[in-house]
Amino acid sequence: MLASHLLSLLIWLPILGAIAVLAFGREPGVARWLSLLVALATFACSIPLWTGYLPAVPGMQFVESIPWIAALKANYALGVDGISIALIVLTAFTSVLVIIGSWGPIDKRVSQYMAAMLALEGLLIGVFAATDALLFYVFFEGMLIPMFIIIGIWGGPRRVYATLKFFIYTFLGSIFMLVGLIYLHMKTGEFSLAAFSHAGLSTKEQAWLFFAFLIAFAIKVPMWPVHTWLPDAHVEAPTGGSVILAAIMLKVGGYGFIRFSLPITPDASQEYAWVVVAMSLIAIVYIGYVALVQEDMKKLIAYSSIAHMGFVTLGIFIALALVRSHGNPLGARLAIQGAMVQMISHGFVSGAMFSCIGVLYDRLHTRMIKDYGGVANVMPWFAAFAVFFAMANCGLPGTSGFVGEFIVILAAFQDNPLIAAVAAFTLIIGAAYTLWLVKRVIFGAVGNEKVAKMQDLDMREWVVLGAFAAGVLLVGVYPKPLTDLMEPAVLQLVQQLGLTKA
Amino acid sequence: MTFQLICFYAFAAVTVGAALAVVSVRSPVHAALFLVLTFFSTACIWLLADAEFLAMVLVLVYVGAVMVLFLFVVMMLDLDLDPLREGFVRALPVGLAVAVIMLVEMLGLIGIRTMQMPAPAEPAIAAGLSNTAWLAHALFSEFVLPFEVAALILTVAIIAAIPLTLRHRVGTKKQDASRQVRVQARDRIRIVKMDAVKPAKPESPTP
Amino acid sequence: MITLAHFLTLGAILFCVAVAGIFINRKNVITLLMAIELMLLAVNTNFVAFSRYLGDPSGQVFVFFILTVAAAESAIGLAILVVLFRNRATINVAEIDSMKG
Amino acid sequence: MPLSKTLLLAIVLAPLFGALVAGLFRNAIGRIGAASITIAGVALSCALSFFVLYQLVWGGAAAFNENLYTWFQIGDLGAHVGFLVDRLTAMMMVVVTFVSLMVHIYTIGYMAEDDGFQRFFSYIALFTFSMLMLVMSNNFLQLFFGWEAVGLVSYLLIGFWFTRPTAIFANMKAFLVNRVGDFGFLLGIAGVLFWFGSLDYAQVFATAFDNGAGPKTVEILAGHPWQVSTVVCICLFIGAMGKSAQVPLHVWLPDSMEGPTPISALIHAATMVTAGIFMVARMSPLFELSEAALSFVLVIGATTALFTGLIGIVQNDIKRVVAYSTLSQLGYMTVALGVSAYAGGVYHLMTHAFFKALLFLGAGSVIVAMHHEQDMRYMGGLRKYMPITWITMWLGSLALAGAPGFAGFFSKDAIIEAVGESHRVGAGYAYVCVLAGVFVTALYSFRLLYMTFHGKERFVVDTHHGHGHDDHQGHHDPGHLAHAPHESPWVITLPLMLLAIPSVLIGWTTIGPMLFGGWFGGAIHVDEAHDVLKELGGEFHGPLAMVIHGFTQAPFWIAFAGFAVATWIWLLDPGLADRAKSTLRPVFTVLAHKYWIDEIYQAVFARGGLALGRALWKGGDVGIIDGLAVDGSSALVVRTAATVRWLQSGYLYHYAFAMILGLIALLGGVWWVVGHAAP
Amino acid sequence: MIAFNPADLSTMLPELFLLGATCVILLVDLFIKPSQRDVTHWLSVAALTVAGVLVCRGAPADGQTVAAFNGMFLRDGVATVLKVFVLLTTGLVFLYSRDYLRQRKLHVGEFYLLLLFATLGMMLLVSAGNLVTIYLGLELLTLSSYALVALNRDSSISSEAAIKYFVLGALASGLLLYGMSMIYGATGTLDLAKIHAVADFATNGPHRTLLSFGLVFLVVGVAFKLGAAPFHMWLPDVYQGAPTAVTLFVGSASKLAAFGMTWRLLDGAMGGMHDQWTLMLSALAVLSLAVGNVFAIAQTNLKRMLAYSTISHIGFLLLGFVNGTPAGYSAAMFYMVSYSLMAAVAFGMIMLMSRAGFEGEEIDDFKGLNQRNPWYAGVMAIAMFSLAGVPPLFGFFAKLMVLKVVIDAGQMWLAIVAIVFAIIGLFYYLRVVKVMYFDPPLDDSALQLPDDRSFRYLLSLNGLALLVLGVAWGPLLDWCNRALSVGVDIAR
Repeated sequence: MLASHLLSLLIWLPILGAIAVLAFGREPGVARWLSLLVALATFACSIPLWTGYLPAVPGMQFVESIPWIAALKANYALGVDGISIALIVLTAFTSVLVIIGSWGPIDKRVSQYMAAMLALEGLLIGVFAATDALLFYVFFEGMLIPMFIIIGIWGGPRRVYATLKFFIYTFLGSIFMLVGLIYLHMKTGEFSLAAFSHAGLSTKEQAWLFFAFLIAFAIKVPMWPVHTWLPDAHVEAPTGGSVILAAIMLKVGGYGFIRFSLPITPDASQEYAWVVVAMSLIAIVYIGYVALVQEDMKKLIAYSSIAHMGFVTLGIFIALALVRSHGNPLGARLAIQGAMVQMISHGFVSGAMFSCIGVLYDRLHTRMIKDYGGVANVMPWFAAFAVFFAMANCGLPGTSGFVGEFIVILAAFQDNPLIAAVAAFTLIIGAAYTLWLVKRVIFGAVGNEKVAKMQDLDMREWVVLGAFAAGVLLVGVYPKPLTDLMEPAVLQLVQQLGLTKA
Repeated sequence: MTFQLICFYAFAAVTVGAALAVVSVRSPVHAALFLVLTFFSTACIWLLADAEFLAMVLVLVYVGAVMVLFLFVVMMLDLDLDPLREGFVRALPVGLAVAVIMLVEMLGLIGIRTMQMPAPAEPAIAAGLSNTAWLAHALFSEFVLPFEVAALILTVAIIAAIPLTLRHRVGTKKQDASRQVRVQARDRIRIVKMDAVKPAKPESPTP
Repeated sequence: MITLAHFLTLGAILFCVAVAGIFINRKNVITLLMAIELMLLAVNTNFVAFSRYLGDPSGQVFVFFILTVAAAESAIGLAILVVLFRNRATINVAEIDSMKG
Repeated sequence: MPLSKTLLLAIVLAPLFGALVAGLFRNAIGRIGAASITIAGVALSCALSFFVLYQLVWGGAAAFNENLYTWFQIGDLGAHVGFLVDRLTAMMMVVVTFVSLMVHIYTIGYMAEDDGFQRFFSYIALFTFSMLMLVMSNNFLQLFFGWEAVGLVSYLLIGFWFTRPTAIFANMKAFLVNRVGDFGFLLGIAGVLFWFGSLDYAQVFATAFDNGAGPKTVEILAGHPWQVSTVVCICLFIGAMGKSAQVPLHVWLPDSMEGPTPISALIHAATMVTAGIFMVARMSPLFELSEAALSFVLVIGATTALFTGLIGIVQNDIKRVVAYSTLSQLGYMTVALGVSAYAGGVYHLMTHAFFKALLFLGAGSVIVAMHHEQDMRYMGGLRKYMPITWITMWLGSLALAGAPGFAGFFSKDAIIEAVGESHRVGAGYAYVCVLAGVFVTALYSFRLLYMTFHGKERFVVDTHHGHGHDDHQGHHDPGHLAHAPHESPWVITLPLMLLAIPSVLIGWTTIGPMLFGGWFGGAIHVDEAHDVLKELGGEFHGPLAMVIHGFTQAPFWIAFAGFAVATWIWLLDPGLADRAKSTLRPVFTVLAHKYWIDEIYQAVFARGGLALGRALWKGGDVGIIDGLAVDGSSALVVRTAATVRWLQSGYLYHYAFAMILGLIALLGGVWWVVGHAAP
Repeated sequence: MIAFNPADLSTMLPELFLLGATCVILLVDLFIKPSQRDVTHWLSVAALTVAGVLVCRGAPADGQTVAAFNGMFLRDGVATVLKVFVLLTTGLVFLYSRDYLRQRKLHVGEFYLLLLFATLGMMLLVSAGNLVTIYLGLELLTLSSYALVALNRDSSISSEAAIKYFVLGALASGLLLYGMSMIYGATGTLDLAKIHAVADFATNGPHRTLLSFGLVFLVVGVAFKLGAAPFHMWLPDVYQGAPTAVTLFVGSASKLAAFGMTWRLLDGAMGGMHDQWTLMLSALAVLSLAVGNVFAIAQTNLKRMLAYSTISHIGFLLLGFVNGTPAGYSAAMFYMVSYSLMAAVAFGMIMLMSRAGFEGEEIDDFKGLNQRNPWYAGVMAIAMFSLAGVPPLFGFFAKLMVLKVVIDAGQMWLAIVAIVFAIIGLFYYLRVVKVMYFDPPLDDSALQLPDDRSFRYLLSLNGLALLVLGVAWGPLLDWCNRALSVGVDIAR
């Protein structure tokens, strides 16, 4: 019974929890504990998803479907494969840490903050679990609202600009996708993703749809040149918001590419893969250089997120070139696996980095690099974590950051060594901006008397950073469980890419 | 050129002229009176179309009621006429241009050329009735529902117009018989007992 | 002899005069109301003419209703006008622009 | 009996365990605890390494090649973590663990007063672990893991005194320059996968041996097919250039001297920097497939060998002199690789590890004695204060300069001969370079000795000058010592002595088998066509003969010339140095500025990068994308809204006018439509 | 001579009942003291409720039409749906506005009576089967509305709004009548169904031009009533000037009626010429979208902003007509219903914010509402996001259905225009949310709520409905589809 509705449980438990927090959370303490409880419960429920998943069985699992809008043949249809499961578990995991992380820093209107976070979690899980396009879209858009509120209320000085920009930017993208979905519904008469991916579409139709989806997901990822909302959003968002934004929300874009663009418009995707690849490579290099000169830590990490997500899109679309032009399905699987691992890893790493900045911000209430320096002298443990995550951020082997980039580069080389070379440039530029940040913030003599008074990590921050570190290290040292989890789905996807639709 | 046609042209000319005057004379009173003229001549034209009843109604209702109402209001609101003329000249060309364009379009679309049909025999006569009876039959059989609704509309007009304009003036003295009858002795006179103590003198007049 | 075209043309002219009146006349709400009465007159003329030439009474019945409603309408309109005058001490259209943008 | 996996695991994990304990529980276990547990760990793995070597060489055990666990498995492409232990590996393991052990012991004394004592131990133990992972790997992935891990530890150790601006600049520089190398290395690995479809040494080499991959070409630039072998090997070698500090990626090594001396010895002399050499030797089956790549290696190595050595002559910082000599020696090894004398390279690697570690530790001992004064211009005449250091340093320098009979002689002489034998493109140039290098080597080695231990003291001891030992910032006014220098404690001198032994003797026993005896077996593969060592092996009649023969050879006399010049200038006629300096002003300037390579890099890459970044940020993001597209459009909308408001004028007649206009427009439109639709 | 058929009375039983009830209320209200006006209040609400029940009870089966009084009065699915929601929204007007009116000394019987008469007019309008009934129903509605707008006769802007509304309204009905006269002349009948029949055959007959000529005037009249640009200019002033209670009525209920009228005239009568009026309507739609969304951005007065947003919504609604199919009408009706519910919340919130002597209608009055009263801030936020069309709220699905119609019609460019303006629209809706949530309140005192419980509860309920309908909007959609009997061809 429970197992058959596990996904619904995962989606609605946090949302109902959010309502409960709003209802009973007048007392901040209550709100915090209650939301932590809910988040933990959700995380606990997400574990059976992984353990109960049968790699041998192809296609979606934990499927649920009840008619929603009969007139449109739209269903409340849920289902997951390895890819979704990985992301769902990541979401549940991160949410717990976010709630722990915002225990102290958030002191005004706690219940609303926690509720927003939980609602966001539910909606995100919904996005990853929906197998009905309309349902997907509802979750996809719905999650803007809590994030809008989170940035807007608890954000920094320019929060209003940032949050409006965030909302309108992303809304702009997704509404084009809506048109595409409606068009597909017109073609197929229903909203199920399966039907969409089997719909026969002419190359022209595919091209239109492809770009409709591209706008939506490219903004979400975000890809150059539609990335400018992210730095602002990150800089202004509260730590928890940044963590969720970077760790999960960006993944929705990549996930969308995998779920929509590739299966529904494979031919157009192949035809225009070069566009996306070019955008990804530009993202990796251009954004790398931009990150280099940032004076605001959060902005720097935000830009580095964009660069890292470039690997995701690169991997996804290299796969097409490999399977179509080179007849190299193994390489394609490699590429997509790389992209997925990169997504998960970036979830850990960026989340951790933003948490670190949050730790600093809670102490000095500034994110400017120049206000710090020599933190290692007063906060040795924090320094240790920070350096570790920094290394993960520049893709040091043994950390999760390495795995994805490594695999993607391996795959990219199979398509074209030059692409691989440009992508591998991140080894240098990534290390440059990350280490320079570390040098200026962590190392050196104590920067000023404010820094001198900083306290080292407290228990709560220990837990958060420790958990992230564990994740980073696990994926880095032993990614096999992750790749095994996603292998069947990836295999299926690659096989699907093989066949043309036009 | 039949006599009817001559009449038509004559009345039409008057109508249009009067109408033009309505929108162009400076004093609203004159405008109202020109409007009356317009109605009259139009009524005559309707007579040419064998709509005797409506012609009468037009004269009675409009000239008799509506226009009087207009005049009444115009008189009641003492309008200063001098500023009312400003901008007339400035707006005139635009107005004329628009009007002419519309006229052309309308006539073009109505397709005047296709309307050269002669009038058929008068239907009322054909039905062996007077125009009034002919209308009455339609009105009270086919159009009974609208007839009732029209009554509603008039009610609404009353309900709407009265509260908007009616004012209960305060301070006007008028007799109320029922109160006079109901009045009691003790209402008229009341004995107030006061102790003969001199009230303390206020020490300083407060400003 | 008189054809339908004559009536329709007259109606059209009246209509256009009314329309012209509405914005030639920049000052006086009452004249606006009169212009509208002219417009209704044009409509009525059309109906009468059509009903005559179609030999169908419903046109004239419609005119009957229009006259009725127009009476009611002008009653309310004038009432509103009075209210306006009480509040503003003017019915000068050019001064009734407190709401704009 | 075969090698046991548990034993190998123990070798790797013992140092890791020590590192973790010392790092995580630094406060709990204290200084003694940290030192002892790490030393115990390293000592254990050192002993076991010797045992492994014994088993392989005398115990007749077969090479060990097994996977520990699968890293990821995608389709039939598996990435594993596993060990390949053959004689090459075993030799490296022994060298690494032995030197590491020495350094551990030495550190007790050297870092005695440092607050980061435990941290330091955990770092170097961690380094030992990483280095072992690197050398024992049986696949490219793990190789890259170790490769980067040692880079990380090196980063941490160079920046060990993270409050020193120079230190944290140096460690970032080191990491970034290494990253440039890794950039190539990673592409090389990707190429290997693309080429052989596997990341396993065994499979890759198996394919390579029978040349199963065949001469495959790749069109990186359309229309220019390149040999994949060349591309891959050069990419891999770029990695080696980064790690082993070959020109032009050598700039980080001298700066890395900012780190504490023990790690200069361990990481930047003996072990890590030689990883590149080891890697190329490991990849010999691949490199053998591409003449072009080997020529590239050869030229790079030769250039490094000579020109970095020249810089060493003008340095005054004792550690920097040794550092530049390291660079030059690495150049020698690379040259050896370049002429397919892999064994020679590796052999020199081993000998060099011992005597260079010795030199560094000796230098460290001097520095301790001088209260962390590193400038040789304020030293001199130290031999009477610290005899042990003095003697051991002499031995090390002799070995370095290649005095016949010393370890360095055998290895370096073999390399020079091999280059002489080789007919590869660039071999001529390389031969000139290495011969000149011999002279240079002798010159700076003895300069160092003379300026440090001989001549008159160029420092004054003022006891009233209240300086403690605990000052690591080293910015007391130069040449003033709180109290007279004295010989270092035994923990420092013991490693010196222990390292001196192999520096002197190891050549005699090992040259025969390792160079000419095919000692490495399958580990190193050389094409018959250009196996120079085999040709040399023809006229090799035992070490003694080689020594005697050595006296008749050019290298010896060149070295002797260097020795003579050094003695004349820096011992007999001290004034001469300055006169020479002024006469050779231009040359001196060029060398003093290290050919301005640092400056160029700083200007082009560092400042250029920042400028580019700023341009892209302000111009691209803020300017165009946000300014024009995003905020621009929204501003446009708002402005439009603000301007069109007046249309809603509030005037009744305007409203009516709008309606009528709309009506007219519709009428016109319909008229038009009807007019066209009408038949 | 047509005989009078008593069954007709039962056909229009709801209207008759409401008429009777209205007369009763009229009398009752005469004889009670102003202090007892609640009696009128509850009587009116009760009357509406019963009428609603009667509407549902006697509703004809799907796809069937019951005609009464010789086709003057039609009772079919569309009429039922529209009447139900007309009655519902009117009821909301009553229930929301009691305190508001009381505080402004406007709690008079005329308000109820005029509203009831207007309701009658709307019911008549949405089930009119004849040009005459349409005209009379329309006049019944608009005359009452004029008076209602002027209800606050001491307010200068109210009377200004009234006069503007009146003059333009009269002009519009004049134009409409002119169109009707042309239609009559071309077809010789006033009955919609007959007109439809004739117009169909007259596609290239001699009266073709006459018909299209009349059609233009009909479209103009309809567009004015709906408030589509460029016939929208009365709307902002009336919304702003009228008492908020009346604004709520004009913004919600009468828009439903206007939709009904549009459908009756354009599809019922002129269906045969939809190739022409779809063109006109799409032009009006684009213009309305542009005008509404762009002008709204510049507003500081919430009522005025909502007026412009209404215009933009009307633009969206008109898109539903562009392919002239039942599916389109049903989508449009769905949209209209959703809009009326959203508007009810928005204006209800304005009334909630306003106190005696304080109109809470400036956007800045909502500053920091979240600190002062999170619950109602949430309700308003829901309304705003719903109006903006953000899922999972009701408004989104209405937009979805209309977009679907447009795309099915192959009018991709219209869809693009629509969404682009939807994004511009996002601007000002989000601004309200921003003001409520991100700005500090002008006064930190907790919001003083009106003591009318029914108002507060209903408003909250109304807000939540937008959320609930966002999840379970299927039944409503099916209802609209069944009313226009499109359920059939979609199920296929």
